[in-house]
Order: sequence, then C-alpha cells, then structure tokens
Amino acid sequence: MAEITLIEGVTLALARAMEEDSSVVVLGEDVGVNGGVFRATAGLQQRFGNERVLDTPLAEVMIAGMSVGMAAQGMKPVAEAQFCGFSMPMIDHIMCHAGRMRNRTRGRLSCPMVLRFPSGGGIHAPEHHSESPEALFAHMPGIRVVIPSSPARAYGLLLAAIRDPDPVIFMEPKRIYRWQKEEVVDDGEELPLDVCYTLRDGSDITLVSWGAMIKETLAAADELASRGIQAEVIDVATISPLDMDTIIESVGRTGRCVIIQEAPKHCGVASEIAAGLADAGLYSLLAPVKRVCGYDTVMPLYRSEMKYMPSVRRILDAIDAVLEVS
Amino acid sequence: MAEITLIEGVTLALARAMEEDSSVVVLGEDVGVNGGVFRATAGLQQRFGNERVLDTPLAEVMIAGMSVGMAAQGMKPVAEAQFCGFSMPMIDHIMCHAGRMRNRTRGRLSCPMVLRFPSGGGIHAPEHHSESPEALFAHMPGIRVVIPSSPARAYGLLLAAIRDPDPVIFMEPKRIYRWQKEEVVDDGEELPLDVCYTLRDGSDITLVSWGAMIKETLAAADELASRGIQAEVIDVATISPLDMDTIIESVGRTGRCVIIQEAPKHCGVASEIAAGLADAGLYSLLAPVKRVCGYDTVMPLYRSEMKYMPSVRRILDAIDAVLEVS
Amino acid sequence: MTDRSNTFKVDYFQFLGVDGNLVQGVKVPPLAKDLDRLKELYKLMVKTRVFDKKAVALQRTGKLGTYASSLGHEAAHVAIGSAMKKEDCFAPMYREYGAQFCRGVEMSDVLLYWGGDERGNDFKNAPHDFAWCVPIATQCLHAAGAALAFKLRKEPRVAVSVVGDGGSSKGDFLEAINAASAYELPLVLIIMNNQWAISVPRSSQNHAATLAQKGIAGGLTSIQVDGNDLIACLWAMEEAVEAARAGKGAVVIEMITYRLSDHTTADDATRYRPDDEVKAAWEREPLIRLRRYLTQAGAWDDAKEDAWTAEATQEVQAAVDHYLDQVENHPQPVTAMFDYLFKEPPHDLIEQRAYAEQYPEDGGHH
Amino acid sequence: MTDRSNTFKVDYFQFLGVDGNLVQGVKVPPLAKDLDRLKELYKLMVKTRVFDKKAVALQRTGKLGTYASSLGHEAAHVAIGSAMKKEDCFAPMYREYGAQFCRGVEMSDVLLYWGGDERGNDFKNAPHDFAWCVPIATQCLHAAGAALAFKLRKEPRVAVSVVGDGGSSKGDFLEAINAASAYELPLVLIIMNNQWAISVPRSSQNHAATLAQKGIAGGLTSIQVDGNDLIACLWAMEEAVEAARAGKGAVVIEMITYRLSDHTTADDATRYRPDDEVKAAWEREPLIRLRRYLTQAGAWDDAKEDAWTAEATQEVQAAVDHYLDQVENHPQPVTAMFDYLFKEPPHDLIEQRAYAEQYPEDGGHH
Ligand SMILES: Cc1ncc(C[n+]2csc(CCOP(=O)(O)OP(=O)(O)O)c2C)c(N)n1
Ligand SMILES: Cc1ncc(C[n+]2csc(CCOP(=O)(O)OP(=O)(O)O)c2C)c(N)n1
Ligand SMILES: [Mg+2]
Ligand SMILES: [Mg+2]
Repeated sequence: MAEITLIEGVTLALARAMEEDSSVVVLGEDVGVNGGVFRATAGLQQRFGNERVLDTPLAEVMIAGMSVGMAAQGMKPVAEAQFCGFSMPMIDHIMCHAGRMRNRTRGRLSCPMVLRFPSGGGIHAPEHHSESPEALFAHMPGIRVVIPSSPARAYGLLLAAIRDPDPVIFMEPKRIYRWQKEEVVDDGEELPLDVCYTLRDGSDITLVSWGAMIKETLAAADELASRGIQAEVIDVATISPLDMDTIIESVGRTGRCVIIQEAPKHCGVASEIAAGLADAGLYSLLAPVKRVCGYDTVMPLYRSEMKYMPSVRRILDAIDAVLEVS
Repeated sequence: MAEITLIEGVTLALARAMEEDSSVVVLGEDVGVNGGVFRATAGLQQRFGNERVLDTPLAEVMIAGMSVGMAAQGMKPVAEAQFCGFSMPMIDHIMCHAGRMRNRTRGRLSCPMVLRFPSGGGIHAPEHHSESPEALFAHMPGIRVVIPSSPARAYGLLLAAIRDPDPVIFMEPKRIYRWQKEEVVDDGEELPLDVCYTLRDGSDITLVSWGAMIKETLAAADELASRGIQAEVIDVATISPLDMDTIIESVGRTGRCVIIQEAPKHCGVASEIAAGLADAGLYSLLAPVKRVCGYDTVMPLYRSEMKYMPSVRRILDAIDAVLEVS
Repeated sequence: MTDRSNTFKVDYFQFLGVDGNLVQGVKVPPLAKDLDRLKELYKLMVKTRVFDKKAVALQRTGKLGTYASSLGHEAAHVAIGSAMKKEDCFAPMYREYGAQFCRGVEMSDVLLYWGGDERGNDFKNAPHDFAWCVPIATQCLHAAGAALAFKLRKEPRVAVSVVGDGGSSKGDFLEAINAASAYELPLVLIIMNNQWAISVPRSSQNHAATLAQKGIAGGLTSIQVDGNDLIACLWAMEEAVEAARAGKGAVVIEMITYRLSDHTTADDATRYRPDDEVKAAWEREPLIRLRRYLTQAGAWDDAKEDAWTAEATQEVQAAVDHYLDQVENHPQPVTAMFDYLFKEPPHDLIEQRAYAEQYPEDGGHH
Repeated sequence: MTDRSNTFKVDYFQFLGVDGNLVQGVKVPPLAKDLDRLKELYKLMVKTRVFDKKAVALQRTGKLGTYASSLGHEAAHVAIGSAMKKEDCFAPMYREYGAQFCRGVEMSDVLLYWGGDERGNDFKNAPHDFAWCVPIATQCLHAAGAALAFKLRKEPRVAVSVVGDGGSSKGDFLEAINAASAYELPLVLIIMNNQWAISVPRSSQNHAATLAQKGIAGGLTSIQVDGNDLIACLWAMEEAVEAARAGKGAVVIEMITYRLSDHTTADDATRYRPDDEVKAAWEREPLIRLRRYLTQAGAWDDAKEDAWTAEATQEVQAAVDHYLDQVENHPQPVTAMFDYLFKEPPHDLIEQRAYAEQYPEDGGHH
C-alpha cells in the first residue's frame, strides 16, 4: 500500500471510477497525452483510450456545455478547467443548466457531471491561476461544491462526486497537491458529500477552514497547543451542502470560532458559516466570530501572493483576539 | 415636477448622463428603436442617435468584453443585460477584466463601465428572467454592486454609477419598476455609492433588505407598527461596498435583526450581513440573527414563484421568533 | 488587399414556389411526389397554427404567461421534426412546436411550460429530448454533447438543434460548430433565420451575405433553404440527418423564414417593424403554398381543410382543458420545488422543504 | 448532400523562401526592397531572441516565474508591431514581445510581469495598449471594443489583437469576428497558428482546412501567411491595418508558424511532441532566412551579427539588472494591492489596507 499525494489521490479516484463505470469520460484541455498540466490525469488516456479521455478544443463554454449535454444523455463526464480562473466562462452552463436540468424536467433528465479544477494560490503561477471561487458556485442551487484537503479525502470525495447523480464542482487546492503523503487504499470506498471532517479535537476554540488553508490552520493549532490551548480544527470539505451541525456542535462546546478562508472575505463561504453561528449558534458564542480571509482585492501576481493569503500569524492574532474575550 | 416610477428614474439618469458626458454610450440587445424590453432606454436612441445608443448582436460575452475594451479606451459604456439570467455569460469579463483592469495596470488603464440589468422575480416572466445574482458579483473584487429600491434612488445611484471611474453592476428590481411613483428632480445630483438608506426609524428591531423585497419588508414593518412594535428598516442599496456601520449602529440600538433577501440563502448577501453582526455586532445581539430568503432551490417557473420568495407572513414569523427572545 | 475568401457559394434551395407550383428548372427531390406524407405534414402545420392562435388567446385572457408564437415557422419546424428518427435527440430553442409535436411532445406540455409549470418539460413521449432553452444558443452545445455521447457509444443517433438569426451571433453556437468539426459529430445545426431577434433585424447581427457561412469556420457543409418551403426544408433536413448519421459530419442549414408574430406576447412588434414588410412576408408564408400544391395535386380541398381545422380545434381545446385542469385543480405543491433539485436532497434542503410546507399558499399573488 | 460552401479559397502568402531567396513567380511587395527597414526589424528579431533566451535562463535559476517563450514567432511578432502606428492599440495575448517592443513596451516590463510584479503592466511608452491577457481570446473582444471606441469617436486608429490556434476555438474570438462584421470595425485579428495549444495539436482544434476561414463567418477578408516570413507578415499586416483604417472593415490573418519552445517554462513539450517535428520546424524558422536574404543583399554580415548580438546582450542585461533591482531593492509594499483596485477605495478596503500594513512581510515564502 503506497503513500500518495493529494493529486495522486485524484488520479487514483479517476482511474477507479473509469474502471467501474464505462460511462465515465474525462475531458478537458491537455488531459490526454499530456496527462493534465498538473499530471492529474496522467496515464489515463494510455489506459482507457482516447474515447474515454478526450482532449478538447480550447473553449471552456464548450467544455461545460457539452458536458451538460453528455450528462443529460447518460454519460458521466468529468470535465477539467485547467485553472480556477478559467472556470468563469463555464458559470453560465453550470448555473443555468447543470444545476437546473433535473428540476427543470421534473426528474426526466439529469446532469451527473463533475467539473474539476485546481484552485487557490501559492505556487508562483501567473495571473488568473490562483483564485478561490468556491463561494460563487456555493450560491448556485442544484450544485454540490467539494474541496478536499488530504490525499484520502481527495480519493473518497472525488469517487463520491463522480458517482453522485447530480452535478458536483470539485475544487483541488493546488498548493497542497503534493504537501503530504498518506496511505490510501484503492478500495472504491467513497466519502459522504455532506459532512465536515474534524481533524483535531479541542475544547478552547473551533477553527474552521477548508482546502489549502487547512495547512496554516493546523499550524496555528499546533502553536496554540504549545501554549496549552486546545483548538478543534474542522475541515468543511463539502462547501455545499454545508454541514453546519458539526460546526455548531463544536462551537457549542468551545464557545469561540475563527474561520479561515483564502478567498476574498466579502460574501465568501466564511460569511455563510459565521451567519449560521449568528443564528443557530448565537447562544453558545462567548466571543465575536472572526474571519481571517484573503483581502477584498485582486489576488496579486505571485511575488505578493503570500501577503494576500492568511498567514499563521494573522490566524493566531485573530484567535488571540477571540480568546482574550472573557 | 413629475412623479415618476423607478424605471423612469433609470431612463432619466441615463439621459442626464448622456447629456453631460459625450463618452457615455448605451449598448445592449433591443436598447435602440425598441427602447429596451422594459422601456428603460425608451427615447434615448431618437434623442442621442444610434452612435450613442447601440443595438448589439445577440452575444452577451461580446457585450461585456467590448464594454471592457471601450471603457479602457476612454468611453463610458452603459451596457444592458436583458435579464438577470443573461448576465451569467458576462461574468468572465466582469470578474477577470473589468474588476482588474486598473489594478492590473497599476492605474494606467481603467474600466469605468456600468452593467445594468433587471433582476428578481414576481412579474410572471419565463425561466431565467427572475434570478437575483447580486451575491455573485458582490464577491468579486474591484466591482461595485448597487440595487435601488425607489425612483429617486434609481436616479441618484445610477448617475453616480455612470460617473464612477470604476465598474459598477447596477441591478434593477423589476418587480417594483412601476410600484411607486415619487417626485424626482432631474438636477444631476448623485447619491453616494457606499451608504445604506434608513427608510424607517425604529427601536425594537432592525429589518435589513434591498431591491424589491423592500416592499414586503416595509409591509411587515407597517404590520408591526399596528401592533405597537417599531421596526427600523434599512435599504442596503449598495451591496458592495457594504455599509455595515449603519447596520451595526442600528442593531446596537435595537438588539435584534432580521435580514430579508430574495436570492437563495446559501452564501448570499444576507449571510455577509449576518456575519458582520456575528463579529463587530455580537455584543449588541439580544437574539439570533434570522435571514428570510429565497430557498436554496431554483427559482420556479412563474406559477410558483411567489411561493419561493419571502412573503410578509414569512418575514413576520421570523420577526416574531426574534422578538420572542428576551 | 484583395482575397478570395469571399468567393465561396452557399447554395440556396427552394422547390415549392409561392404560387404552389414546383420551381422550374430545378431538380426536385422525390419526396415532392410523396403526397401522403406531405398531406400529413400539412395537417400538422395547420394544427400547429390553430394551437398557436389559441395559445396567444389564452395569454391575452390571462390564462397563460408570456408565450413565444411559432406563426410563420410551421414548415421549417415540421420538417425538422419529421426528418428525425425517434431515437434522435432534439435540443430546441423555445418556439419549435411543430418539430416537437412530431417528436411526441404534447400540446398540453407546451401550455404547462408557458403557463409557468415545470411539468411541461416532462416530455413523456419524447423522453430524451432537451427541454425548452431560454438562454439563447446554449442548447447548441447541449446537442453537441449529446452527439458526442452517441458517437462515443457508437449509437446511430443524431442530435439536432435550432438557433435563431440572433442566436447565431453567440459564442455557444459558434463553439458548437467548431466542436462539430473537431469531433466530427452526428449533429445538425439549424439557423432559423426569421429576420428578427426581437427588435434587432438580421442585418444588425452581422454584414455577411449569409448566416449559413458560419459553418465554413468548421469546414461544415453549409446551405440555405427557403424556410417557408416544406419540401426544401424536409429534403435538406433528411439529407443532413442521414449524412450525420452516416458519419459524414455535421451540417449547418440556414432556414430563411419570417416571424409573422410579435417576438412573444410580451412584445409589440409595431414599435420597430414596418407594416409593409410584414404584409410582404405574409405573401411567402408556408401554409398557403403547400395547400395550393396539395390542392392542385388533388390531395386536398376546402372540405378537407374545414374538417381538419375543426378536428384540430377540438384537439387543441382538449389540450387546453387538460392544461387548465392541471394548473387549477392539480397545481404543484410548494414542495415540488424541492423534490427534483437533487436525486437525494441534502439535509439543508429537507429542512427548507419542511419550513416551506408551513407556507403552502403564500404569495399566490404578484 | 453536396454543397459548394467549401469551394472558397483562403489565399496563402509567402514571399521569402526558407533559403533566403524571394519566392519565384510571385509578385513581391515593394517593402521587400526596403533593406534598411528589414534590417532594423531583423535586429529586433535577434534582440527578441536574445531576450527570450535570457528570460528562460532566469526562470531556470529561480529568478523569474513561469515564462512564455516567443521562440520561433519573432518574424510574425515584429511584423505586427511594425505595421501599427503609435496611436493604434494592441491587445496581446501573452507572448508577442517582438510586437510589444515595437510599441514601446520595455524588456524590463516583460520581466516584471512574469516576475510576479504588476508594475510590468504599466507600459509607460505604450500607454493605450492592453496588458498581457491570460484568459485566452478575451483580448479579442477588448480590441473590438477599442475599435468601436475609435470608430465612434471618428479617430483614424486601428485595434489589433492576436489569438492562438487554440484560442481561435473560443467564443470570444468568434464573437469578435461577428462584432467586427456587424460594426465594420477598424480591427485586425491575427491567428498565431504555432501548431500547438500546449499539448493539443492544431488538428484537434477542428478539421477545417484553415483557421483563417473563421473570418468568413463575418464575411471578413481572411488570409493565411507564412508566419516565419517577415516580408509576408509585414505586407499582410500593413495591408490589413490600412484597410481597417480606411474603413474597409476588419481582416483576419492566420500566421502559420511554429512554437519552437515548450509552451511555457512550466511545460515539457517532449512529453507530447515528436523530436523530428521540432527539428523540421527549425528548418523553417524566421531568423535564418531573413539573415540570408539580407546577407545576399549586402545589408548584413557575420561581423554585424556578432556586434549586434553583443549589443543586444548588453541591452538585455541592463533590463535584467533593472528588473532585479526593482523586485529585490524596491519591491511593492503590501499596500500596493489596495491602492489600484479603485480610484477611490471604499471604506472597507481602507480598513483592510490598514490591517494589512501590520503584516507587511507575512508569507514571503510559499
Ligand atoms: C443569452 C440570452 N440573451 C438574451 C435573451 C433574451 N432574448 C430572448 S429571445 C431574444 C431574441 C432571439 O432572437 P433569435 O435568436 O433571432 O430567435 P427568434 O426569437 O427570432 O426565434 C432575446 C434577445 C435570451 N433569452 N438569452
Ligand atoms: C480561457 C483559458 N483557458 C485555458 C488557459 C490555459 N492555457 C494557457 S495557454 C493555453 C494554450 C494556448 O494555445 P494557443 O491558443 O494555441 O496559444 P499559444 O500558447 O500556442 O501561443 C492554455 C490552454 C487559459 N490561459 N485561458
Ligand atoms: Mg430571429
Ligand atoms: Mg498555439
């Protein structure tokens, strides 16, 4: 049993899904011979042939629109947008068709497609390669949004996403594609698409995050532990539907919550979580809910990108402010 | 001085802006001879000619992309998407270019464009004509988002939006296009793009809304008044940037807040407001912050659309729940 | 710079003249002699028009929402539907009722849809066809995706989609042409050039001589036909569908017709369209010439016309009755908006559904 | 069905052979005799290549981020820039340095941009040109918008944009063609067909004979040129730019060249591209044939080549020094990301800026 990276978890799940279901087709720019610009689809075309792994013309609207059409006619397309920034032209088909097909036809047609793309910053990439647009997709009815933060969750969640009978946006935190290795058994076991993962138990404060920011969040929790403060760390993982129950239960015990998000703050997913706490979690709150987020400005070119994203220090300062309140 | 409707306020502002600045150009589908499908641009082509009011080919990506190009070269395009649903293909150019032009070039080029469109439901319109996508645009850096809810605010805010040196999304709540008439002086006075409007003072609870839901929100406030409860009603109007200070100040006095939004709840603007209260407003809160929103499902076809949108009864029930808490 | 890129020729096909005679000097396809078939299609054209008139009337009396009329497009629409096999797949825009009736879509489906009820999209007898598509031209890519699915699964099926003269300006349509070329798709793309996109005339979409030549971008076979000539439309469609089915690649057909109605019932075309243009267009409309042809051939007469119109009117009325019964006596419950979003609704939706059940009647009024 | 839509001819222009001789039997444009000009452009091509090599080296040593090389495109790029007037407007994709150098963009700008510093887009000497554009093909619509602005303001200016063979599949480009036709825009659209879109070959974009024929969709003049032939590229560009300026409408030029480098420094083309194809492409590359032509004409020699290469190398080094000095000694402060978003930053951004100032150095590492 090999230790693999997050991106290898993606590849493993793709191969497994293609193996078990011949209607699964992978498509996108450079996914074929090249195996994807990050190697997420490496080896798949060789193994499954070029009728299962299709290089597309360079046209994102087309990729999304044809995936909708294929999905409605019984295929299970797993489409790739090469980078987060290039998912924007796809929004029309995702929002207006993928998320509506089943509802629109009262269940007659459906849209079991997955749209995968690498997202987030921190790898010195060019403009439009480093955004975290999960909040946009999370606001769209009929769409599931998933972001794994470990190799095992990449494997289990992607398998579930592909098998799911409805459309799923699967965002891959590229900064941690190769951060950690772990043993992943290729047993075809999927993970549920509607629960949070508690990565660390604690009673003093709840830290909520997802994607690559899990890295800084865990580092902050380590630092707190060395100071004798026990932070509970929750990986949201399924952005939509959001498992607020787990978060509210945790904050019910800790009374304090800091949410860490790489995307801009305004109208982000962190705001949804904080809003959930302001409603159903209000009586547990001993201190203001703080959000440590990317700034409400454009993700800078790479030389400044780490200044944009929440650092461990920024997270710790917010935690300290929340802990100070008695 | 005539009493005019909200949509006439739009037309008046367009005419005024075109009059005072020859670089202002109106473009979109059917905005010319037809004067727009809602008559928002009625008479403008006759008055200013077809080089100032341009009917476009049917291509939303083109409308957005060319507007970006024109704006970067010194024009002030006021583009129309015919309905909210058709702004989706424009997101790529709005998010990736309009909101970034100035920042990307360190101020060398800019993008003083306005994208207007009628939004929201309630007029028996077909599919894709009734969405409220403000949260999507509000999450995008570098973009202002404005929604007027009265004739005077339509006039003053649109004038400000057109004169603003940066891109503005101007969403027009079509359900109340012709709801109320009021006197609007065509004096060229603009309204600020970053403040909330308190429509009604009250000390018992703060109701926050925007766009067409202001109608139901005010009706709920009337009903409360008849019960001796004084609700403060805030029209957010400028969704981004959001004037949280006014809201926090109000909730500081009332201790209670209900937010009313037509859009789906998940990751909507109401969540941002509630999140702001969970942070900077926490100590004033005497009761959970409730959001009364559209459901997290697709806006139904017209026969069910009013069942989807918050009703006065749903708003009152939420208010009652919040008031019950002592 | 002079170049020869504009030396190409987009062929234009017309077989049936306005006077109901076959055009002289043109090789007419055999189907022009298949009077039984033409008669059946004529009857469907008549029924479509009867239906259309009724639908507009329902809207005017507040019993239907905004409705997009198909007046003047009947030959083109019926030809599209008739040329397709049951197992093919149709991705319509929003006014091709004639085509859809051939495919098994029911008149009451059309009424339910425009009557604001999602059940109209549950085509029981056309289970694979796409629903009506309001975001212009997006349906062309759905059809391309369907065609790719058929090709990958090696099924001898063809996808057919329609876009308007306006919609032919949109990237979705143009990318579909490119995709059809790249994957050699079993796809037929029809540009229904009815001269207007709401108030915008064909000439404002671009200044090219034809819209069909957009197909040249992908090296596709690209032709124009008289969209008011059933024989030409049917011939072109059958050739195109069979070429696509035989793996010979996608075809673009520009059908030249005229929108005799307002854009929809929410529109008032007199604001932007000269009366004499409309009057002239009525001279070319598709029903009368086919009726003349059939009459001259002895396959039709006034008595048949009257009998059929009466029968069609009854059929339409039955559809109307069914529609009104559905929406008035069996309206969708508030919970319907939650029950079809996902196959397995997530927990938050289940909670919202329960909440919504407390407000079953809220907001019935606008 | 047979049709004649594929009987058109896209003209192909080549004047300078691979051997450095003018092609026989073809009417060569007068500019082929303007040796002074050709020599200056040759020098710019050489400098561009020297620059390119240096940039790749900087990336390899960790001093530059991902970089998109222009190797092999020099003739096409330089021709584009040279044919434009200062007041025209260029909307590039991301690798047309040769064109941009003509326009006044500095080598240090290019380095700053790929070095992750927004100041690289502040083209002091090309103030109206658009910045590098990463979202493929979107720049074509910006150019169309610029062209419309010029037309509406009655300024005799032309907008020029470039898209790749891959990007020519995208709706943005195809809608730009349509817009150019609809508004008769002073616009030149260049398809830089370098045979590859990262790992996807030209043949996978579509199966049409040419990419230029996409222009036929809008009835635009549409030609192909040998993109490694400076004379052909320059002639076509000048003709196109002046036709556009004279109000004769937009032109589409497919320049046929080859990407001799990896797609970017983040790519490894050996994974998907046969060596012999690359080797064969080197035979057709643009510098050597122009050098032969100039040498035969007595306008160039080895000594000049060496001297100029040395000079160019120095100039490039100066740009590198300036770049490194900027990013190392005068880096942008954390506040820069707030100071250019809006002309007047809103209150929440001012607050975030103040907060960010407390973390000026955070996250310097990745
Ligand atoms: C993407 C999109 N933009 C705008 C609209 C609004 N709209 C509905 S129909 C129409 C005109 C369509 O004209 P055309 O394509 O010629 O088809 P026709 O209605 O004439 O059959 C417009 C602009 C829409 N439905 N979708
Ligand atoms: C909209 C969009 N999709 C995908 C990408 C990722 N990407 C960058 S370059 C490239 C290939 C471009 O090929 P081509 O258009 O032929 O231009 P070339 O790089 O060959 O000059 C791709 C897919 C992008 N930048 N933008
Ligand atoms: Mg039309
Ligand atoms: Mg290329």
